[in-house]
Amino acid sequence: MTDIPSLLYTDVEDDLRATLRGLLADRCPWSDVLARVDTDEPYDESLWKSVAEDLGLAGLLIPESLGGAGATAREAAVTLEELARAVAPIPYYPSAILATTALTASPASEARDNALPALAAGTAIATLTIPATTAPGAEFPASITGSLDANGQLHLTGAATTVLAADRADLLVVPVLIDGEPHLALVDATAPGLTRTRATTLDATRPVGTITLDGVPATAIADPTQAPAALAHALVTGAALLASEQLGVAERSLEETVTYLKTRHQFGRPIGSYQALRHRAADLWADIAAARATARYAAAALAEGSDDAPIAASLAQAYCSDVAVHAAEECVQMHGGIGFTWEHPAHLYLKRAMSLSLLQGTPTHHRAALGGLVNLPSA
Amino acid sequence: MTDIPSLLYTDVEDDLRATLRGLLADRCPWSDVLARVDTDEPYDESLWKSVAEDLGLAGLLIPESLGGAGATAREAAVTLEELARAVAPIPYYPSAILATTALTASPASEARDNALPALAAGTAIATLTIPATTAPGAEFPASITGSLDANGQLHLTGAATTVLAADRADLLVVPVLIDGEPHLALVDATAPGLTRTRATTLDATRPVGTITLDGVPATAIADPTQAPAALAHALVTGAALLASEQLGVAERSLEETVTYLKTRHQFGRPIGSYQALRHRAADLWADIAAARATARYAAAALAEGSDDAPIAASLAQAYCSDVAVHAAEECVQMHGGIGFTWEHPAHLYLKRAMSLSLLQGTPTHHRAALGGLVNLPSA
Amino acid sequence: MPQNSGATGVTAEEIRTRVRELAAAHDPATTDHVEFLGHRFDAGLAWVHFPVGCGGLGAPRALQQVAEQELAAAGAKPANVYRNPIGLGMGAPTVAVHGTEEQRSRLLRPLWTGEEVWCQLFSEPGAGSDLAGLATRAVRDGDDWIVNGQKVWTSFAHKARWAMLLARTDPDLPKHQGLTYFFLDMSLPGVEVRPLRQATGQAEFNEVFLTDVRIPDSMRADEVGKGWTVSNTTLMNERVAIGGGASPREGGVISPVAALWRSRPEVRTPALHDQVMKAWVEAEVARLANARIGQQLAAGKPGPEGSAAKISFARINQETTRLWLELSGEDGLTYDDWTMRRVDLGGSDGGRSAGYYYLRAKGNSIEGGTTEILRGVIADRVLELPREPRTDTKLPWKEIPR
Amino acid sequence: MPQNSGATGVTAEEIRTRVRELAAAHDPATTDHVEFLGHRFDAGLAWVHFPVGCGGLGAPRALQQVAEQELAAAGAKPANVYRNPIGLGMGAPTVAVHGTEEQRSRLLRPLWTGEEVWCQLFSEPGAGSDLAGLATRAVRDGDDWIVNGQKVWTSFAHKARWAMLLARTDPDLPKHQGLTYFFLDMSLPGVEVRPLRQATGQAEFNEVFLTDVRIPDSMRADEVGKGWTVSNTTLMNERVAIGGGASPREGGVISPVAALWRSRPEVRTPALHDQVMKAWVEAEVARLANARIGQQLAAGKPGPEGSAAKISFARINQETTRLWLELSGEDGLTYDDWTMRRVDLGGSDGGRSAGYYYLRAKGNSIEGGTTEILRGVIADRVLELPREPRTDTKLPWKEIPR
Repeated sequence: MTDIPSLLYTDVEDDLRATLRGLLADRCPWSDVLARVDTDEPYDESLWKSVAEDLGLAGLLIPESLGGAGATAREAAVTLEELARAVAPIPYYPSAILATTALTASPASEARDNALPALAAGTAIATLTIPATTAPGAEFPASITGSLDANGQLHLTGAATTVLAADRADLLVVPVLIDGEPHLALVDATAPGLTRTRATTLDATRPVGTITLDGVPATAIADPTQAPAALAHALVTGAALLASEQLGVAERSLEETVTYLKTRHQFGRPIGSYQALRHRAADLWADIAAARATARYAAAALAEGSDDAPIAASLAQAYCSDVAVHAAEECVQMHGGIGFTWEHPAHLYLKRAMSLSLLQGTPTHHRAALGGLVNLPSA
Repeated sequence: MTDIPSLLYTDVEDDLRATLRGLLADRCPWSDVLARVDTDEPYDESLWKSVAEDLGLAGLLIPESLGGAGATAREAAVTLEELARAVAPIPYYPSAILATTALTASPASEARDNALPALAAGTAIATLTIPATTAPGAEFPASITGSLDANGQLHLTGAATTVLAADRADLLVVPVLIDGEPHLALVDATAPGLTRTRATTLDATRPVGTITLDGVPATAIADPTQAPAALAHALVTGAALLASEQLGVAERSLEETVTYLKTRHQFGRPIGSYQALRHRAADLWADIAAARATARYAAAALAEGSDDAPIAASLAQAYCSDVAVHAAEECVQMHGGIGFTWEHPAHLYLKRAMSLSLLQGTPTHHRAALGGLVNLPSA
Repeated sequence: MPQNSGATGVTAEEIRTRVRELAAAHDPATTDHVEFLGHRFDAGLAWVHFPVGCGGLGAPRALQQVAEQELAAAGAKPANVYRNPIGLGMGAPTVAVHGTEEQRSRLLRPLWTGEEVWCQLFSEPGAGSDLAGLATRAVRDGDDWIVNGQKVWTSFAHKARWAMLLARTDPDLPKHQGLTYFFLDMSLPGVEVRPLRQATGQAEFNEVFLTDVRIPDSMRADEVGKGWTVSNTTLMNERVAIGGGASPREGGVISPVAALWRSRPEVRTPALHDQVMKAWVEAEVARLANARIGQQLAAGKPGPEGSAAKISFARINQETTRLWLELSGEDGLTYDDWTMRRVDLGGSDGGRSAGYYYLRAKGNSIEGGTTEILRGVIADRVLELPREPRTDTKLPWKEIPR
Repeated sequence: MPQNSGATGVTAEEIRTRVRELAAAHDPATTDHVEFLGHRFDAGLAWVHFPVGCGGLGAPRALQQVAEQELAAAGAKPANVYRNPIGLGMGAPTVAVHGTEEQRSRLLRPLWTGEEVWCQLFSEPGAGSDLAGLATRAVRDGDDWIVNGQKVWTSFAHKARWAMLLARTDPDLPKHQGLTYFFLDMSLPGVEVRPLRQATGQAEFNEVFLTDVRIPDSMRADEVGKGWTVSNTTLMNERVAIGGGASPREGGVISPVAALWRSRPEVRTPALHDQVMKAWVEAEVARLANARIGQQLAAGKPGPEGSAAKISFARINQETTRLWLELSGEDGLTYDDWTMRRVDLGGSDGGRSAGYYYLRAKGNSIEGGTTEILRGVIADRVLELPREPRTDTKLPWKEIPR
């Protein structure tokens, strides 16, 4: 434990950030994000194309041999920071993180090795059919079961609720019980028997929905010796990297706040000269500095394949979740009335931060889980 | 629940407060309290005489027929507020509250009816031989057992730790198991076989100690049909009324703080003109206003014999404990360096507040207990 | 209202007699509600402490309660507060104290009956906490004032016939001295009302744009330059009596949280239990604190705890709705509806998803005085702490940095 | 230190050679430690980046590490930081930068060897956060300065031969301009040191009373009126490198709490588990944050996170020791010993009761810059928020309200 990996950003990561931030500043201003909420098109397909295809970021976690960039969780973390700063309405997290890591952790197979290059290229979007609130360490889901027909073809039946990008995914990575045993299966979302709905979500930039399967043909890609570990890996990776989204939202919230504190005048002086607000902004900055170290550690632990990754992931979620929500809440409050209006971006950050805190386990959940991981048993 | 008793102070209570506050201002300045810490005489016997004998406050909860004032928990609460404000080093709480209510809840008997007038007059000081951390609802203590000798004389053997005023009490009200059945017994502290020690305490104005009994003669005053209820009554009363001590400490801490904020100058102006400190002081005031209502409700519920008393007591402890500690902590912090010195009273309030939060159940404990009382079951 | 000191000697018995006469002349059971309220106004039973002719009898304020009880006993419905809360709560006392005879007779009766709804045009985008810094200009032009500016956070503006308007008439004076107060007919040309959408998706408030609006000088309240004083009468009446009565235990936002906890054992975890209990304790403590404020008011000893109550109301709503979302699990990710629609303040908003209440609670620490301003009020008025240095009170308004 | 820019071209190899020569001439295994340190000073290996003759070689600062490693390899014990932390940490760089030739040759060698301990006389009862407002007066009298005043929060004063003294030499100038800095011989008549007892019962600090103390002008550091500048050199070197290295997991005050939780199952409750885990998370997050600060420093990119680290250090110590008390149950009511005794800052205070650590932690948010001041530092220097209006920087010091 005394050997802490680098928690700084490498030059490569800084470059990646600069490129992506430039793209998002140009193509994803918050006003566009907001306008989309009142439409029936939650995703910015054109932005997805730029991020995934043009910048090649959808394949960060995919090996070069399968068309990806062969990068690590560190670069993916930087990508998520930036996407979250912009509240970008693209399904990067479900596809390029959750589904991708479930696939890369599954053994090589024709189905998998056809899917991953498409994901890397961004020409297909995938998701993992589990409730978005599923935390690392959860029991293997039992809501979908599979059976073989006379031809040996696998068919899946069941449903999963609050699946991220349920309405958009082209490919589904499905945890499924076959004869009571855990497997992962790959499903083409256009297959017969598959229906999906989109829920209205608190964070309108990140829809969830229900996937219902009624004898849908599927291909098994991980068997009982592989599936639980692959799913667990995806969940740990997801939780660890969400911390970088939380970091990004928190940073952006504070930046907006500080800018406003410098310009807004009341009682003849800028409100940022009032000590109570100065102190609250300073505390937020300190919290965010700590969140950055924690999120970086989670990413670094994944990148290194460290045994500490589950601890790092739960630690990051236990800490960064609350920092993001607090920063976004303070952003609303320190803006006063304007921060509570639809026409100001503060509510976008608030909804993203609050929604993030519920994904892949709440802070309360992760603290309890950490107890088991660090030998501090519950009562 | 819609009928809330008066949470205001009556004229009688205001008069009581004024009299006692005057006495304490005169006879119990904090500098005297502090000086006593370095001596081997933790109690101010002369102050006890004035409070108990001259003002007659030791008998507030004792019926007039037994020499007391026949007052209610409301007046006792005001007394505790004032004693706590002054961090008065007298064993009022263990004797006039804990032991007294255990006795008044026991049936009339020669032993009890001899003891209560002495307690009312302040000529004897009593305590309840339980650990000071015992919360309402705790199991009946099993650390002391009793047996009858050939003459039918009861003898007690065992020990109780962290008993309030263990070193000072003249009379002990002892929860004891006789043949495995719960009783209360009365013990003369000078009886043979009784030894006691005084611990050094975080709150030096409120010593605790260990009472060890080795075949000490005793008189049973409550049998198994009476003893558990009498002990429970004493513990609920104690917890409910400690909230008024907490209120008193919190008020005093804030008053000292506000005075300092008005006079201390840094950077050319009084530090109370700095918004961050103004806001923190305002929050403390708001918390204390709420604590006052809560402490008053607990006292009123006791005074009325309301079924809601256990809820009111746990509610008051769950809330007022933290308010007192927070107010005392802020008193230290807002005083800066001087507040951390021995020669400033802030540490006296801090030690009283912190110690109070451990007595008769911590806030964490009381919240859990409340869950059971208001049908919000634990997981 | 110096004229309502009760010196006229109206007694409770006289009030009761008048109510009986009113009810005899106009049967509450069969008379149209608005029409009945008009008769009630004419009988001096609208606000018994208002002067005669203004819907009152110049009676002691305490007798209003007698009138209400007696009218209720006679089967009469009270005035519809939900229809015109700002008019009844703040407009009426302002007109009564600062209005001319002509203004009183024109404005008070239809305000009372609800035929004319009122709104308040005080806050501006640049003047929120710092109300006295407002920029809406009123320039004298013959018998009129020409008004230009933008107001915000205006509830009921889209339904209102009248507004309480605070505008700057002299930018060369210090900020508090250059303000004048008007009763603005919202149907005048140049008044434009737009809904102001909130983080919740809906609009409880409006923005009001004033472009060359001509207000006759006869609709000026009190003297030119006395606007700050008049607005204080309005704002003093704004305080909703949070602590007015004893709400039931679990009466607030803790209610759905407790219900969820009781009905869905599967959401329970040990750590969440402590959080639920913390929220329960906060709610119950606030209830007792509010009850105590009510008892103080009833005892004629109003305390400054109202500001504290509003701070804790906001905090509790915010913390408890957040916990509600966490307890909601998957449901916490969803929202019922983002569609923009107008909702009246005080109108029912029951049955929405937890996320709605979480978002709406964020407004509680901003609307009607931010938590920061209220802390300052406590620091100033209760703790009497030294004020922060101020640089804006003596300068001409136009020279204040903004 | 402009003269230490490394321009002299001293190389790591030369450092190693000098260490070998030093060790050959004075065997570290057999030479008295103080004597060896003296030889080390004379060899320019005390602070290699100091000028020649001042214990240094005018080498690049980074080579100090080489010297330390090589000396350790040769079996030499390093300087005893615990004996003279203020001298080594703050006194030496101040003397080196601002001292005269005479002062350097008189002061640096015994400071280095630990024969002369140093303390710092800056803070006063009336000047804590506002150090530049201090009132201790130094009045010129011939070749001497006569000093009167009271200093506080002085660690090591009772052991110190020398003090860094900041005093006011011109009360008619604005506060920052009327200060002058002296090296004070603590053995002079009129210097009285009294222990300052703390809430814990013990005394880590002192009060120092200065009564007509005559300091020769030759012990003035830098020019008259430049005291504020000199004191900034001292204070810049005060920052203890909190984030200097990676501490082990559970390395701080969480350690006894975690140990108690593991060893005493009977204290565990579900709600306390969440509190313990919160404390554990805070501790581990702070550890990572400190590690990141250290990595930034190592990469030559020092960040402003040090202030944040100190704020969180204090908060974590305070919250965790409070939890420790709660977990301690009956033991939490007791205390080990109130007896007044002196304890050196940095000396061991292990094995005390939980209550001691709870009380001691209260000082963490006050000593070495209060949490409030550090928040202001972040607001000013990192967030670049507008400053609060100040009224005290341009007035003559004597006219500032206090």
